[in-house]
Amino acid sequence: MNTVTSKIGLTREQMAQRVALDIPDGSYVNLGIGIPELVTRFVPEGRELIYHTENGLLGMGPSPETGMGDPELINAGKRQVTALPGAAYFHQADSFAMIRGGHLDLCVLGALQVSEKGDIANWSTGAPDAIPAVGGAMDLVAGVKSIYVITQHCTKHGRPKLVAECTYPLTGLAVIDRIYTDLAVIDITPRGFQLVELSPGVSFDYVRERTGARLLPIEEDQRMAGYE
Amino acid sequence: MNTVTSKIGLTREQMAQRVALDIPDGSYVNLGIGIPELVTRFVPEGRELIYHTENGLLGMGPSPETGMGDPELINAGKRQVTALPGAAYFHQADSFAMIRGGHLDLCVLGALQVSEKGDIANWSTGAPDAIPAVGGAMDLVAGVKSIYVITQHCTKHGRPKLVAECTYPLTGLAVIDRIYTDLAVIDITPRGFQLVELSPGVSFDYVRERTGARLLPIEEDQRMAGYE
Amino acid sequence: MINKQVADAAEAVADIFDGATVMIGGFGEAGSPIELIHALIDQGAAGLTVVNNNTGSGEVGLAALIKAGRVAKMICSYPRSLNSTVFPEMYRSGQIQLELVPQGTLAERIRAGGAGIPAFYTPTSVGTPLGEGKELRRFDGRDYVLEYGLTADFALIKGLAADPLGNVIYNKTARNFTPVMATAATTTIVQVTSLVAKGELDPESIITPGIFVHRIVRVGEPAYESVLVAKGVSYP
Amino acid sequence: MINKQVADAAEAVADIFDGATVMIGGFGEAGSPIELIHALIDQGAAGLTVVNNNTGSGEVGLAALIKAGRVAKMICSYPRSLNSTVFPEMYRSGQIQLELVPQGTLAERIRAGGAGIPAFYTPTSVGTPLGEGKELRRFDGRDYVLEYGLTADFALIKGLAADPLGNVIYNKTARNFTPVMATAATTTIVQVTSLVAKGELDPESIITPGIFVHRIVRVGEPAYESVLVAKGVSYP
Repeated sequence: MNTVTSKIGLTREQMAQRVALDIPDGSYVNLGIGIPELVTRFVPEGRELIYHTENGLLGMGPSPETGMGDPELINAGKRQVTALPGAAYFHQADSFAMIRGGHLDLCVLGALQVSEKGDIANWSTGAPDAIPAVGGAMDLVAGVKSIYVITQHCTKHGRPKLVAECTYPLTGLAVIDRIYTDLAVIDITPRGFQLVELSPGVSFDYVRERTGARLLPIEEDQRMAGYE
Repeated sequence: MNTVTSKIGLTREQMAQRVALDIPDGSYVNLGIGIPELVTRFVPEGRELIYHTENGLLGMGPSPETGMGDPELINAGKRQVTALPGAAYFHQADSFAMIRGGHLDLCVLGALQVSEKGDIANWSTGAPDAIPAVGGAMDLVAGVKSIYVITQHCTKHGRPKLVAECTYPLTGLAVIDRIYTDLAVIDITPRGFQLVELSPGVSFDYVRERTGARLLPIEEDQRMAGYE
Repeated sequence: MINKQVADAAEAVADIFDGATVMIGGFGEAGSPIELIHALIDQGAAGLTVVNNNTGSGEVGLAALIKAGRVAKMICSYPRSLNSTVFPEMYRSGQIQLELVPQGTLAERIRAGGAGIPAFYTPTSVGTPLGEGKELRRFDGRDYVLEYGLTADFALIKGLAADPLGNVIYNKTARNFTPVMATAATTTIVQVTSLVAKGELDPESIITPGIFVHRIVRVGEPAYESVLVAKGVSYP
Repeated sequence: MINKQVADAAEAVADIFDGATVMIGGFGEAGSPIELIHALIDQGAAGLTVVNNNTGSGEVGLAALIKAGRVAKMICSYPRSLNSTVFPEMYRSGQIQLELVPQGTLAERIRAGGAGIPAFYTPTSVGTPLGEGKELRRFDGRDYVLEYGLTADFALIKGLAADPLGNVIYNKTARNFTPVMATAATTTIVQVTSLVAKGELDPESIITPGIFVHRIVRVGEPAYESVLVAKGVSYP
């Protein structure tokens, strides 16, 4: 990867904006830590999404103003948040009953790897010295109705994150529905990775070369819409 | 049974009073429908018991004054009750988690039959035309720490209710700790029915003749105390 | 803006289909959504499997639904009550099926259904006729039976108050089975005495978070079974 | 009259024994009963198995208990946090064991432990390293793993307010694991900011009914991990 390629494709904010476009009004949504958290900034006007944080709050709002927070009102990433009007608190077993029982519409997660079967690895690189830590990731991918991944198409070292088989320890088997990267939007289908949309200025071949498994082309040419 | 025998032994109220004597201060108690409900009237002064009703209330109080009740504040027998200061409402799954998880100290139930192994039958006579209805009885006997039975020693037809083997459909296996009848207090022990106490004016032989399995005598003579 | 209120009970139950499984909240008359049940009678769906602790009383509410011949099967713990004659008669004459489930097992099966737990073990009913034929397993020296999660197509429930998001609070022991049923149905329909604005319910005290509620109907003065029965009302 | 209040944290934790399993409420610093944990450090019990979602931060609270060498094993879902160095170092050097459990499975195992459910099936972790070696079973075409209920000898928890009966309410997301832990321990010890008279808590809004609480200690101005860590405090 050279410095030129780093300018191709969407920024983190644009990726979050692209995901936000696809979330229907009234959805109950859980956002992972990192790029997924940016999604809240780009929800189109007129849509109301309700955010769930698995540590026990439905109706999570943005970070509090400095000095106005409560150390006991935090999100799953342990950052201070707020509760919007209409919010509800509940305990951890109820929160994961909500997740496991299929009541949340959408979870947007980061990933280390996603396989063409929809397997995801996002909790451990399996490094011998790593402290294993999983949190709620395995419950979320097992329980939420739709799972979207938002991730750079390749690692910092230029290796594909979309692969034939995950080599990192799995978070869940055949659970991912769609992947949003800086380069493309890709669905998981019974036939594997299906390109849905290319980012502006990105070619099919460019994405295919950076994808670690077969990538099925879009049936007809399709332009992105909805952001600059 | 002739009319004379019906005057031997305790009344329903005295039976309830006898049970009440044995319940320690601070106990969490679930009382079945019928004679068990009378126990609340005889709790010795200075003791505080907390009553659980499995339809979702801890801290149940007595019936409301006429016209002061709420049709949605009822007990498991579907009669209107009150909630005492310090009461808490909860849903049915939480209520039975409390029961099944062994958090209640004592349940006092009526019975059709109790076996010398501590099996109880109290939900069905197995009559072909009966509408089967079990409610929470099986959960209570399976979950509450101690189960006391309060019952007439014999049926209306003079047949023993304390038996070698229950012939009616069971509510639970080996779950009963103690039986309070009009004639005696009897423990379930690994050796079977162990007489603990005779009601005033009742002889060991009198009870033994009316018990459908071996009844072990009291080690030493023992007089009842605590009620007139 | 999310607003789950619908015009009336008729609209709320319009899509309940023949053969649906319907959970109905309430323990006796406490928490019984009588107006929703009556709307379901008017609507006409039949061959229903109904989950409720009881079978209603008199000829109103659940008992009226059963009497109208709409219920193929009851899943319940205590199908007898004071003034309960409809179910016993139809059961004896073979017009309705019964799956009898201990009350705590029923509550836990519904909770499991809503929580994505397909099955669990419980000590309740071991060694009894209701445990017969069930898979037994021993943990730590004690026997347990395997029980399965229970879900429904619809839940009809009654609350004290709701906001437009579907957050609900209940009245005293009317809470009973309702919060777990709300979690276990594909479509949960609540009738409430009061509708309040978003933000008016204390987030610490909400019993059913809005995510579990799909339709809200305001029934400002709900009827009570015992009152209707005392008046000799028979629905419809 | 029932009154579960004890004099202080030292008295509340006095009988925690070597080798005990101790559930400690909290998710990060929200709901962490720091004063009870510090009393436990002072008390000296060792060889503990501790259940908490995390492993604490800095060298206060849970991290300080671990640093003092009192914890033989952690059962948790996320043993890393901001400013969490104690556990990682001791884990790498083999001084402490770890049972890593997905967060929802951990919560459900604790609930099951408190609810008399010895085991249940969950889809979480199927096909992953955390599902390896677990009993698999298929229901309705999907695979699930068998997970076991989890109980403890003691639970140390933090509430916002309690009455003398042990009814407890919580503050916002400090609720997290606490209500289920309260149900799963033989002895549940709660520290609360406020003690109120019996009858002052709304019976509709009590989160932990008193039956689950055995000892109450008032800690009027509880410390927060982040504040102590920022000050560079190291306990003891």
